[in-house]
Amino acid sequence: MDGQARPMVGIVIVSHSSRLAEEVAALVREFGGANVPVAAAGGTDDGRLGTSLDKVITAVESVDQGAGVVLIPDLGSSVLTAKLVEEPGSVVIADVPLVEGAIAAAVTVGGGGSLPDVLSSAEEARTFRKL
Amino acid sequence: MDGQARPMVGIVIVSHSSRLAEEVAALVREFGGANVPVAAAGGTDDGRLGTSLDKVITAVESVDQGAGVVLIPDLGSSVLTAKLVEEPGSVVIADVPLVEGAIAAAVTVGGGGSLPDVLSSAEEARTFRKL
Amino acid sequence: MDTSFFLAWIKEAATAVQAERDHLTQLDAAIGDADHGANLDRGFAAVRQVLADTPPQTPGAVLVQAGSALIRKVGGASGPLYGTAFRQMGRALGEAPEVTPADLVTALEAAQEGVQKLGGAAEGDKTLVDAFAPAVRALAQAVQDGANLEDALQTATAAAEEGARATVPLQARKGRASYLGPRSVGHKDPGAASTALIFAALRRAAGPA
Amino acid sequence: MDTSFFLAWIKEAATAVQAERDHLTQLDAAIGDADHGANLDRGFAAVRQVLADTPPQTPGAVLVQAGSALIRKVGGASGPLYGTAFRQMGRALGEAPEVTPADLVTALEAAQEGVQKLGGAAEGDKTLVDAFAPAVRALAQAVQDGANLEDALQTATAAAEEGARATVPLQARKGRASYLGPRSVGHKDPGAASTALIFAALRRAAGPA
Ligand SMILES: Nc1ncnc2c1ncn2[C@@H]1O[C@H](COP(=O)(O)OP(=O)(O)O)[C@@H](O)[C@H]1O
Ligand SMILES: Nc1ncnc2c1ncn2[C@@H]1O[C@H](COP(=O)(O)OP(=O)(O)O)[C@@H](O)[C@H]1O
Ligand SMILES: [Mg+2]
Ligand SMILES: [Mg+2]
Ligand SMILES: [Mg+2]
Ligand SMILES: [Mg+2]
Repeated sequence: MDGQARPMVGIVIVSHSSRLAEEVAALVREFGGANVPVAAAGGTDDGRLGTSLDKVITAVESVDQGAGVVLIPDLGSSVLTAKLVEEPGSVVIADVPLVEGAIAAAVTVGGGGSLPDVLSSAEEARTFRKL
Repeated sequence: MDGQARPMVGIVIVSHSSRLAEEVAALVREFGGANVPVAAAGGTDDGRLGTSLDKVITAVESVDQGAGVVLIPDLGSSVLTAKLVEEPGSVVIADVPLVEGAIAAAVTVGGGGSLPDVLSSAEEARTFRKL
Repeated sequence: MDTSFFLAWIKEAATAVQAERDHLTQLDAAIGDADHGANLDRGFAAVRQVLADTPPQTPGAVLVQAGSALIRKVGGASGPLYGTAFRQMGRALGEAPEVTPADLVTALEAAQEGVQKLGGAAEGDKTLVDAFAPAVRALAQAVQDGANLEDALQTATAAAEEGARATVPLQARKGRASYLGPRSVGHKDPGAASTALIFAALRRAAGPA
Repeated sequence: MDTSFFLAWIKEAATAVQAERDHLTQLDAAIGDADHGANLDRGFAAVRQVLADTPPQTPGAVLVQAGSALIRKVGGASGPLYGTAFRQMGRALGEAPEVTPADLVTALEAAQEGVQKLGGAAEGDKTLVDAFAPAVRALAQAVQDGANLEDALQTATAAAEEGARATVPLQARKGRASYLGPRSVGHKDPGAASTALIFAALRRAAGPA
């Protein structure tokens, strides 16, 4: 600790539904802590179900502290739009279950994990059993 | 077709967050069609994050058409409360990713699938790749 | 032990949970979602309300009613778990108006089994089972050794407290804290702490130390 | 083909999409979310707005600007896909003020490659690729065989339409419709249908039949 906060990996939740994105982002804050940089990019610019490239870009910028950003999309246009903003090594899609992957990513970000750490813990959410 | 609608499998989304449950239920309607019996059981009776046994029971009753009900919980108390209302062969938990499992279940219910069909398609959501 | 003994236990437990509410919530803030104290306090308040509204006539009925209220009103994972514990105890006691120490052991063993079946946790998973299981074991041993009720319950309480302390270095494998992985190490499990309170309340219900 | 040819294409495409809006939406209602017509209509309206606001000076610029507007304004999966198609075409044409039929083929091949790289769909997956790919192949062949532009584009359009029709018996393996599994069989893919409209618009931009 040198008084300077270490940059954290950012999380962007991309959903075709604005409210779903918001709720999952809230969950990320719940599990990762209030400091975890997370943003929701849900719905179109004009409030319909779908995806907005501009919302995704704005969300990425808002959570990018220099340690990389993980994009967690739900499906369809969320995935394709996320692919358009991918930058290998710094802005990366996690192909994981939306809610469970976001929780796992949140915890790892909150624990100071690197971008590869965050991606691999999100991947593990795929095999986590609830029962 | 004999004019009598065939009973459909019900879907109950159990989340510790009331809004998350509602949003996922909306997604179920989107993918399964307006006829798919789905109910959200999210949050506690008094509106906090958590689970309400009564909400889950009410939700199950509201979607039970006689063809069985699948419970899709998010985590923790949602899972434990869902277990309390399980009835082997008729009210069954799907241990699947919340959003992706619910979508897969919805589609299978909408297609007239049986309870085992719905459970196995929800399970398959675990391995579905988005990229 | 008669119906009023079990009513006294519930009252002691409710009082202890209320007094330790903030402490339990702090423990849960470290590795959970900071609601365990509030959850249990709300749950035990509901239990007392139910028991006042429809006074039960047997020890078993006290425990079944208490368990049902906990399941309905806690809202967190500890609700179904403690609720199942009390209900299983109550069921094990049946209609009997009087409970022997051996009956109590049997009932607590049934409770533990119910909790583990529902939650899937084994000892060492950093859950309330880590306090519950050693307490039940210590009680069974003390009763078998012919200790009087107060002493047997004192031993059980000490075992629960020791079990709760021993969760500190563990990594959680069940419940919300398990999502934290290695970050759950170094903190006492809130559910194990509340289990120790509930055994201490049972000890007090048996009379002054 | 010059800048005004490509502006005419966009205008024809926008008009066709607007006219077929409800039909495209109906197709999407059967195996998707009933928004494809509205999505593309909104997208092409935005394209026309952008082209009017900042008139491009080259064919490549027309297509890059159109693609960017589609990506931003469509909102559905077809936005990034068609947007990428137009942008890749535009990039392939570079700064050239005049485009030969062979250049057009090269640009459309680049577009197809971009769409397939982004969406991961192969022919037979019941997507717009099932209309796009045969159209590009037919155009390439016709141009190579020395057909005039009108005839070559007529051939490409026929291939796109045939490709779209041929999606009916297919099961979707990409996009929203793929979630329906076998239930996606028996319906024409909406994206394949809109691709056929866009090739028909290209044909019309080359002059009357
Ligand atoms: N599967 C489980 N098995 C046993 N105990 C569990 C389990 N899940 C959670 N617990 C216990 O519940 C406690 C948390 O209770 P509480 O905070 O009230 O619920 P929540 O975690 O839903 O907020 C944990 O400290 C742990 O002791
Ligand atoms: N991965 C993909 N690759 C190629 N085409 C796709 C893909 N996903 C979707 N499409 C096309 O997009 C069309 C649907 O577009 P649209 O309805 O506008 O988007 P959405 O499905 O997001 O609502 C489909 O009919 C299909 O042709
Ligand atoms: Mg808690
Ligand atoms: Mg809680
Ligand atoms: Mg659509
Ligand atoms: Mg859509």
